[in-house]
Amino acid sequence: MTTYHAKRDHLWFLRNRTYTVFVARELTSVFVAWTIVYLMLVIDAGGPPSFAGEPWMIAINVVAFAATAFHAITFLNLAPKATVVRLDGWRVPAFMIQGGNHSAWLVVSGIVAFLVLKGV
Amino acid sequence: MIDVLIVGGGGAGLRAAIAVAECDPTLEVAVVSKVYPMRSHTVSAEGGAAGVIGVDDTLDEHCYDTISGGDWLCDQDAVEMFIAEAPKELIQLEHWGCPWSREPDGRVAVRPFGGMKKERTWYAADKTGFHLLHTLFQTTLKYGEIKRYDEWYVTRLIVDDGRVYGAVAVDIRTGRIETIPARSVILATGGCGKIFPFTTNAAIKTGDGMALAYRAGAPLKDMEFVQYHPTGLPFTGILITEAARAEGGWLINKDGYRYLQDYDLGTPTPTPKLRSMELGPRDRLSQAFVHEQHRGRTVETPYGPVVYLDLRHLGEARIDARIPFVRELCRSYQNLDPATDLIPVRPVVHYMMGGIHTDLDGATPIAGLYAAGETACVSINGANRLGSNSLPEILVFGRRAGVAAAEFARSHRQAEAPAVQAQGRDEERRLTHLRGDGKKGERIADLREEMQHTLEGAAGIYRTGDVLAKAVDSLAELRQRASEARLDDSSTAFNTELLNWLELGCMLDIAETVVACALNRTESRGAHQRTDFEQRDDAGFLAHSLVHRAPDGSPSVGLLPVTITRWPPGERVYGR
Amino acid sequence: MRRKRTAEPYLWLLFSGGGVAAAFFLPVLILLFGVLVPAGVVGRPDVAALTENVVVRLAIVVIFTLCLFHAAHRIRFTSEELLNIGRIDLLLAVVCYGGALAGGVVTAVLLF
Amino acid sequence: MTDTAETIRQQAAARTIRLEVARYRPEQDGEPVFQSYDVPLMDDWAVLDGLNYVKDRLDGTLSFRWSCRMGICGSCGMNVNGEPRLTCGTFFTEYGDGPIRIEPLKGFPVIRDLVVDIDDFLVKLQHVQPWLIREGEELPLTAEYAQTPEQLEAYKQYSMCINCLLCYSACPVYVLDPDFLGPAAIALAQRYNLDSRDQGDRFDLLNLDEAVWGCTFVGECTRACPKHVDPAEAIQRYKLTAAIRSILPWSRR
Repeated sequence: MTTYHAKRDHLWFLRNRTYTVFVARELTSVFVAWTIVYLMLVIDAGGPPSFAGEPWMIAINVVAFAATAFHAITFLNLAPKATVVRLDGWRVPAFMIQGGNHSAWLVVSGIVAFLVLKGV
Repeated sequence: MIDVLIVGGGGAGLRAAIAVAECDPTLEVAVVSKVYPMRSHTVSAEGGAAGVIGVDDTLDEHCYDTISGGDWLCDQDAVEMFIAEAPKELIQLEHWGCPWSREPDGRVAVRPFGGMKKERTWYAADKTGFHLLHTLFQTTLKYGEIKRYDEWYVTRLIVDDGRVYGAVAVDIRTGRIETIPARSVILATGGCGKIFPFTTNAAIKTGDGMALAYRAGAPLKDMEFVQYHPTGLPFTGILITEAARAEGGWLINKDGYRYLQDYDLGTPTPTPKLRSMELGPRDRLSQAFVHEQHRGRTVETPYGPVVYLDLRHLGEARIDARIPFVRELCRSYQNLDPATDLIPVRPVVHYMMGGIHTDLDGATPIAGLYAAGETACVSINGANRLGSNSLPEILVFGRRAGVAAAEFARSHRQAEAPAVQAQGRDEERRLTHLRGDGKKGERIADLREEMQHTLEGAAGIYRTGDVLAKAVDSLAELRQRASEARLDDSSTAFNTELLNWLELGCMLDIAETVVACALNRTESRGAHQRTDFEQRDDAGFLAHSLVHRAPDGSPSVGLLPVTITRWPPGERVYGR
Repeated sequence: MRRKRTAEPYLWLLFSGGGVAAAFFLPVLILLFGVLVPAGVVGRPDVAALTENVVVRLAIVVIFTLCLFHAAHRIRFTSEELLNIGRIDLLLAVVCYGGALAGGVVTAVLLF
Repeated sequence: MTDTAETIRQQAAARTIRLEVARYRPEQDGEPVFQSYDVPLMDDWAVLDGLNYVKDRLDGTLSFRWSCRMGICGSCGMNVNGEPRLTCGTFFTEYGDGPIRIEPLKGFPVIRDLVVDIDDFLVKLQHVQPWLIREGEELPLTAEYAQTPEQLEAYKQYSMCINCLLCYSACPVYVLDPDFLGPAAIALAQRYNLDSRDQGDRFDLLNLDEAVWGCTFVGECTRACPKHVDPAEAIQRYKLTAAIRSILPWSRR
């Protein structure tokens, strides 16, 4: 039987919005890695390194902030997929689990910010 | 050499395949189906499957409901056997994983159904057929010995000296024509609703198995009994399950009046009452619709007159819990929500009570040839099938046919008959010649549509002698024109045009038998209503119609007495 | 389909843990140390004082390592999907997870 | 198709919509080409009705699969304007004046026109052992296994799969790597894993690089699923199960 096999579509991730969001979500990992590297430099220098105040450096870190925040939102939204919570047979809807995750994120961020800034 | 060749991969075919595999794992069993098995039309069954399990229910009551529902045309020995085996088969399905709906304590739940005196219809929400078919199909995957020919189309049975020796089939994907020698053959190809223009039946239901058997010399039985389901969506013909009425839905006419009370079906009650009003049998409900139409109390739409099915009072929660598919279908295909809107419905061709004449084991008069399911007529459905009897039917008779065919294959081990290869070559020549033969006659679709309208006009809910007689001539003429039909596609790969043409040929043969049997039966019984013979005539017609194919290709109708055991013919009483 | 032992479940757990750690900690940390402090919006915190406690230092090593595993996992799969380089999966895996592990070690060295 | 001939004749002349249909005839085409057909733009027509109009009145050589036209047989999945859809439930009204581009499902070899080869899925389905596995003696055929509505609810969603394969077509992982077990097969494995009556163990079948671990959680399978099966969820849930099983080998399911 002769069949036709479609050629590989190199731009598949541009074909619909879900794919594009997916790739954007995965590429946040580059900024996660960058953020860790940058924070290592912060530890090494005992604070933001000397070049941190350069405008281009701040620009990169603004992007890194946006990317890690996007990571946080998407990652915490996906959590209810792997964990189905049932209370007395009733399945806790995804939005409640997601809401809980996002609240926890805000609380943790607040605590971290407080600890970091309390001596300033 | 295949031991048991099963034609058709729906509920009956798959049940038969498992039965063969369980009987004797050394037997070669194969399922040939023109679609992947899980596409078969069993998948569309919605409401449920009847089987006696309630403590207040008895086999005899189910028998009585079935026999009176069938207007005493059922063979009562078959009905008794069927009803005794049905619960076992439904439990067997449960053991194979069918997700039956449940009571809070974990037992299988049952619901009421049309024409049934007790609640005995097992259901998996309102996708019972879907779950049943997928459970069966997935269970067959456990049996490595079940060989499948997916998307192969059987065009001819090989029969020599009163015995079947296999079949010839086309591999639709490649166009390859192959002779499949077999010791026994089970036909399980379903019904032929597509001979009518407006039907709940899927496109694939073109009566192929009935035509194969009929052409091979086996008689068809009770072909005039065509069931109209009272509630189909206009335009698409999509079925709105009887479960919608069993859960409490009302049928109302254009004045909002529950019109069934005018047709000796009882008096309206707010909650459903068994064997009454909306839970009357399908033939009587469909006939009541025609009378409403004549009285001008139906609503005109571009797709014909309709009445309404009212589910609004059930509320969203109950609809979602018990009949979610009804809501899904209405929203997707009719752009309305049954929780807030009336559903327009009209009677729609749904089921063939008739089919290939078989005994209780599915055996046809041709040795080694068996049939089961809608394509067969045992007969347990008589002149009108009760809703939720067809799913247990495919299971009970699928299994029985499988066991019998396996036994036949084991006891007939001689070598292949010389006729096999010769007949196979004949068929191969015929089909090869057909493919894109360049004929420029009429389009297949036009011929098909003309056949469908002829059938609707002559063999609809009400029939009359003159129109039927004219239809005999029209169909004979159509058969001639169809042989000259236009075939443009000369491709061997997935040539659906050739397939459609072969299916049209099957449908025309079957259509002729329907009309011939309807013309011959000069009485009114169940789904067969003659305006020129309005009474049931037990003296003349307490008998099955048996139709053979005459040498010139025309149908020749005879009668065969009905088997009566314990329930003498009586009056059909509903709602009183 | 081959049946064989796979390291994926362990890697996935590290990836998931890292995803949670990154989600909870990184946005606020990069905002503070990468943007607000260098831009002078808030004062300069004393990082040495903050990491004085050994528990904090251990937590940082764990969080950083997990975050790097998370990034390594996604970079491995995404580069395979975008660049069609699935056939060098093993090499990619070694580079990505090896990098993550190295990062964890460097963090520990810096802190202890 | 139903009794619509008269209605069509009345309205057909009025408005039409263009269908751009991928044609592939292995005997003559090296690769698919598009062919355009103008069909009546009827308000209540689905894309499948348009294709049937082509088949019945314009061009008998067009091949496609369809059967129940009520969204349950799973035959008529195609790519409609780039999205995998059941054509029986995808209506013209969604596309304004058109044109509508109809292609075979992505990710599968094309046999002819809009017909794709799905045998690969059937092999994968069998691989996950989609049947009820019991240990020990069977109950006699007089009693059912008890299962409460809550226990039914735990797997029901995954039992709704109609094998239409829109999810495979939507899955970039499957399209790029046909070895991936794929969304529907894993969802159906979970359908049995989560069934209180099942005593099987599909860990060795699912805990594979090409099975659940192949999924990178794009999530498009769930969006494409016409029956709300949510295969992405099924896969993520099994990832968690498999991960816990791997670190705590004595835990079950």
